[in-house]
Amino acid sequence: MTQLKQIRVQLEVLRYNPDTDTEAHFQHYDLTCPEEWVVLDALNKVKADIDPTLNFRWSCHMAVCGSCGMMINGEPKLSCHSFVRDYEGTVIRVEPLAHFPIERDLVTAPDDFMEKLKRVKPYIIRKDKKPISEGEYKQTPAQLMKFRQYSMCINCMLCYAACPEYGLTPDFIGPAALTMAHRYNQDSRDCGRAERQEVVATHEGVWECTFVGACSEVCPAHVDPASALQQMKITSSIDWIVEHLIPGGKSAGDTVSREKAGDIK
Amino acid sequence: MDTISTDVVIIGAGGAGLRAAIALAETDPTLRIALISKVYPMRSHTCAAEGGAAGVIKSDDSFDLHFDDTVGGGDWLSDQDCVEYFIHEAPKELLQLEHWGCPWNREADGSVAVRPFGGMKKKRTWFAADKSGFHILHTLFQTSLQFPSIIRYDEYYALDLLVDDGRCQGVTALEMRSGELRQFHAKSVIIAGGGAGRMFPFSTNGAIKTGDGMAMAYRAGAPLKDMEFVQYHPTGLPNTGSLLTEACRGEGGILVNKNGRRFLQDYGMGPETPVGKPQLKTMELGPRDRVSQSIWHEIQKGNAVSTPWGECVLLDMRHLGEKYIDERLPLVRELCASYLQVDIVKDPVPIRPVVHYMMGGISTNTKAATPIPGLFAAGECACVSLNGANRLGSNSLVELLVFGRRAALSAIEHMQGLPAANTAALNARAEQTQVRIRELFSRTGGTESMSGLRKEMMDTMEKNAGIYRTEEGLQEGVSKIHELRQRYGKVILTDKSNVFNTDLFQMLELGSMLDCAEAVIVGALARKESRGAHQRLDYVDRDDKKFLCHTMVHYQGLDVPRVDYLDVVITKSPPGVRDYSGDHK
Amino acid sequence: MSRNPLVRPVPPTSWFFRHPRYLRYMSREITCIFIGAYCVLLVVGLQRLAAGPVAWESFLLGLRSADSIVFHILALAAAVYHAATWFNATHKAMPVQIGEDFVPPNVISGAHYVVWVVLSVAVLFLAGVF
Amino acid sequence: MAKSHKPVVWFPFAAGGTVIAFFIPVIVLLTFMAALGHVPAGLSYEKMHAFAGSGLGKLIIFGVVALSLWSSAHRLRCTFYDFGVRADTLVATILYIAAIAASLLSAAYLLQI
Ligand SMILES: Cc1cc2nc3c(=O)[nH]c(=O)nc-3n(C[C@H](O)[C@H](O)[C@H](O)COP(=O)(O)OP(=O)(O)OC[C@H]3O[C@@H](n4cnc5c(N)ncnc54)[C@H](O)[C@@H]3O)c2cc1C
Ligand code: SF4
Ligand code: F3S
Ligand code: FES
Repeated sequence: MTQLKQIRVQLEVLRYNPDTDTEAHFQHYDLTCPEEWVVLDALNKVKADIDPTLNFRWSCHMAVCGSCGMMINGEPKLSCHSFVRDYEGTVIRVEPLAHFPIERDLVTAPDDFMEKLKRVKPYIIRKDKKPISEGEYKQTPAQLMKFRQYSMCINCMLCYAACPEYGLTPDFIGPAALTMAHRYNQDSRDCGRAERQEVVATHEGVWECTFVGACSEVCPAHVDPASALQQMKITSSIDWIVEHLIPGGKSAGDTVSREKAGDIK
Repeated sequence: MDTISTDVVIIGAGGAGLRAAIALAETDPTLRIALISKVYPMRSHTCAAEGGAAGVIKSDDSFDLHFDDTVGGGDWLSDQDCVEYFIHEAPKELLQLEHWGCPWNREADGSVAVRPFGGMKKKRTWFAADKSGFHILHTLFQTSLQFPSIIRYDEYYALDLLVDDGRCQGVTALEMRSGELRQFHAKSVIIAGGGAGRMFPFSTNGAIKTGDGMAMAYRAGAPLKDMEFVQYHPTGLPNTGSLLTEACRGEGGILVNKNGRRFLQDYGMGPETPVGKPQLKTMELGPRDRVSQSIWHEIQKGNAVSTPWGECVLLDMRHLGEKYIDERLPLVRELCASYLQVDIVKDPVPIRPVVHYMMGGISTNTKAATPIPGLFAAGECACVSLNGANRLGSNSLVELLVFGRRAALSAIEHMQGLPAANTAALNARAEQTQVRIRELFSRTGGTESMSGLRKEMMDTMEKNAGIYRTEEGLQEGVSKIHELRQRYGKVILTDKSNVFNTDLFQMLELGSMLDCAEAVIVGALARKESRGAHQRLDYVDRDDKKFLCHTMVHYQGLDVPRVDYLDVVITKSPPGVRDYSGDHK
Repeated sequence: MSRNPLVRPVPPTSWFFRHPRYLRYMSREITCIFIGAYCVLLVVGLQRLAAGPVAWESFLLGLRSADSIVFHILALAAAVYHAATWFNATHKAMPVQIGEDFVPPNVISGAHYVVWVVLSVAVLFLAGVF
Repeated sequence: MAKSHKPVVWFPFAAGGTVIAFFIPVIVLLTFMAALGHVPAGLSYEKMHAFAGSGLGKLIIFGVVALSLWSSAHRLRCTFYDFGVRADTLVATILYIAAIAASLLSAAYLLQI
């Protein structure tokens, strides 16, 4: 049986305990582990064997639950998907996700994101509901592909930690939540775009985005929120023109959704 | 201690908990619903499910076939009235999810697509690429956001059920952020706390699957049923234990030993089928228990491949081609590439069986009711006796939906005409939890380390309650787990602060796991036969005379639990032979 | 309540030093300064053109200073950088789906580059450069 | 929360960005050549006057100049914000007015040609 190469890992972890601290400070941990480990494994080893008071969230260890987002050397990352071999020979600096309040150590408060997610109405809105007994709404593979990428968001909030506009203007609805609005807008089963525009087309909505693109660069699920936001800027602009410049013009939201409401047969 | 008065409390916001919450909110918008979860709903482990969810939808399929597959797959330990209810509800629930926006894969004509799955006679597994559970969970979570009556208590750690007057009337829970204890008073309580695979060292389960829900009900007096049936999934990544979905084989992947032989044909699942043309219910599409057991035998025979993580066999998907793999199994490709640095398009992946799913759980009936009035359970934490001795892949995700909803309806039925709660009595019970927590904080002088104890538990479970079991090993395991439960009382908390104290939660989780582990191992010792996932080297045959019954394990405090049995409900399918020879025998 | 979350404010005037990608973003954004200034130059040029041949010739002559050369180099770099970032991003704003598949990003941006070159050569040709 | 009127400023910004990308580099190249002393034939007074004298030419020149100005002004507004100048309304007003003024000037000059 071949043995795995062991490497030395030096972690510098931001610590903060609201019960005792007024400021955060870095703590150093030194350990040896197999080179195939991820940063999360190293943190777990610290917690089990060195310092049980270190706190962080995790669950799936397969980059799908979105719990374990952290700043690793200044980059928003899933710690279960950051390999220690990529940092060999350097100190790995681990901090809680930027732009969110630190509850304790690496644990942040995601309340703001959760509230914003809810505001964009991320669910199917229909004018007419057909009963289950009539079967599925038909949707072709092409129609599915139109939004599938945007449905892959694991709500890890790395994009919020990366987006400077969110950092500077915390009212910004932000990449993932807006992308979720887009995901439903693009779904052939949905008729709710006009409703979502009430949030999407506001100052705090897409218009706060200056297309930095950092969101898409850090997204571990390849959702590409930047693209969703740009597309929504275009549709929102067209809406505006129709509403304001075309006499008797209805917002595009209405027209589009009415078209979409027709089930393809 | 703050009290939150509500109508229904749901513990757990995974697939089962969310489905129950939505059913409650839809059925009666005036109900106040408290949804408690120790993680944000979308972090629940349902998100990790890859393969898909089974429901009869295509014209070549029938309810009878789904029934037969489930009952046979479960080695006749399923309650057949339950299976009957389940198979009929399954397509409705899956369609409901479709109406809520779940991005199921589609056929060219726009209807939902289905894929083959292990132990199923027909293609009936609905899927959303290889992220089915993820999409189900997020669809449910997002849909739940439109109901104002669902009040979420995210990151609340539920501790003890409040039982008074013989009825379950609430639960205590710690707000993890503040460390403050709250009590929830309710007319009905639904537990949807998920599985307990974390009591094993090598598992596909996320860190949160520590059996809290099971242990909570168990301590409150509800028996745990059929706990000895622990499913090993045949194809886990050998290092992290991450799951490579059964869809790998459903889509045509093959299992070979170090000599390149498709060894499943040597274990009653042959004859060999052509590569890349999987046939339902045979070879690679045999049931999980059989496939995992065959791998175990191959390893014993010395036909395995040595890897740094132990003996493995190979899963070969190269013949599927890059395009097909990217379309149907993108996550699998990604997982193998990043965690094992193997590209499945170019190389076979080493895999080994990994603990995956608990067939057992809180004993419930077809109405999702436990023996304690007012207490309902659904999802992996419950044992409604759908899965019997071995769950078929893709039945579980549907079970969450079907019985999550059922639990909600039963909870509403239960609420009618209830006498008023005795608040003082409930407060007194809640106070006991407070005392228990205070004691944990004030303990001194202990010498036990929590991570040490946890490791001993995991090693014991692997060594003595793994794929194959013996009297001797189980005896040893029973005494070891019993000893660990005593020692658990001496573990001291290192971290004494209030805010998000994960040291505390891990300690509580360890307590839950030890309780569940004892139920598993005691049940396994008592069941002197081999059936489904419970295989004994000293009792190799199924024994329908003595053991066509459910194991019921009852909590006895720090003593070894009491075991008794409950008959299996057989309506139309008497125990028969499990045939996975592809109709060749 | 023992909660006391720590908020680490974002430094409003120096945040872009935190990560190279922010510097990349800022350099894309400040291309507008040069392009804006260049547009002003164009307006001045129009004024000179309107003022007659002498004015126009002196305008052209006026361009021939070291400062102007440096400015042109900067403006050219800014304009080219802007063009590249713009073309590379169009597939995000306007993806093209054919059947199930999306046209790959590099095809979309590639098409833009081709059009760009063609247009530029055409303008150069019309301007009598060749 | 009211819907934003941002499209009024954003649409011309996006259009201008495209115009800048396609045309400004080559125009800069032309004046750069002039700056280096190799005035392209097309930049002679006659040629330029003829071009700017035609209706189409006027339209093209005005389109390029106005949209590019607008786009730059809008982007500069965001950049001010990114640099920490938080008086966004003031900045926006000044920049947009400047862009409009310059565009009007160029229109006026064009009409004189
Ligand atoms: C990797 C993997 C792949 C799978 N693939 C498939 C598949 O393809 N098809 C299929 O049918 N099945 C599959 N399964 C099985 C299926 O996914 C699970 O059985 C199912 O998701 C369990 O759902 P649940 O709602 O019961 O629990 P979970 O989703 O695990 O949720 C449990 C909930 O309970 C909460 N909770 C637990 N303890 C507490 C506490 N003390 N206090 C408060 N809240 C608590 C948690 O926060 C969580 O919200 C798979 C399982 C795994 C692990
Ligand atoms: S868009 Fe990407 S980065 Fe943002 S929350 Fe979703 S998965 Fe995470
Ligand atoms: S990083 Fe932020 S500014 Fe827009 S493109 Fe992404 S949301
Ligand atoms: S632990 Fe689930 S995403 Fe990292």
